[in-house]
Amino acid sequence: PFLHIDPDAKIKDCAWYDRGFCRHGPNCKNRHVRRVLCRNYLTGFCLDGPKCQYVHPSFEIPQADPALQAKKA
Amino acid sequence: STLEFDIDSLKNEEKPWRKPGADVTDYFNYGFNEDTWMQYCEKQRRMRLESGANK
Amino acid sequence: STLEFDIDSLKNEEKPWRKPGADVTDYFNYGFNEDTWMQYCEKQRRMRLESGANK
Ligand SMILES: [Zn+2]
Ligand SMILES: [Zn+2]
Repeated sequence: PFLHIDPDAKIKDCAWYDRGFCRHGPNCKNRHVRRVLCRNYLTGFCLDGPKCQYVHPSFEIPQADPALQAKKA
Repeated sequence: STLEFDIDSLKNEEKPWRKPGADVTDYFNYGFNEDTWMQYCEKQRRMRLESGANK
Repeated sequence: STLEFDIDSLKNEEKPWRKPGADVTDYFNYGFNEDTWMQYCEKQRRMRLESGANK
């Protein structure tokens, strides 16, 4: 029997899009998931932290590949 | 609003970002921490009072 | 630094979301468009100065 591997499982959420903008748009090799920004976090502070139902996006420039970065370090 | 929310009114055990392993950036945006955020809110309050917005 | 990547540095022909038929949400998350995204980046710059995070 085949070991069935979901091709989608290899696709990661796009860190740039999660940040807010990805110049590759529909041609991006990573997944663009539409999300809702937390208004409180946009102001500066949200008490719900990681439990918030809305997104607290990072503004850091995404690392190319965390695994690769870890090897370099 | 978030700016009027008084972090000082929370007990320490209600400040989850202080817990071990917590990531302060999950709670505070723009590189703020508890102290700098409270200073910022205070400054905003003062500016609003001075401009008469809180009449 | 965190803030180096700037949409302003793109030429107009490098802004495919402006083309007819393009879906702006393919490029911008959180309901942003080009203008509101640039305002958000500006706010990040301003607030990070305010917080002292980017010293
Ligand atoms: Zn992308
Ligand atoms: Zn939130």
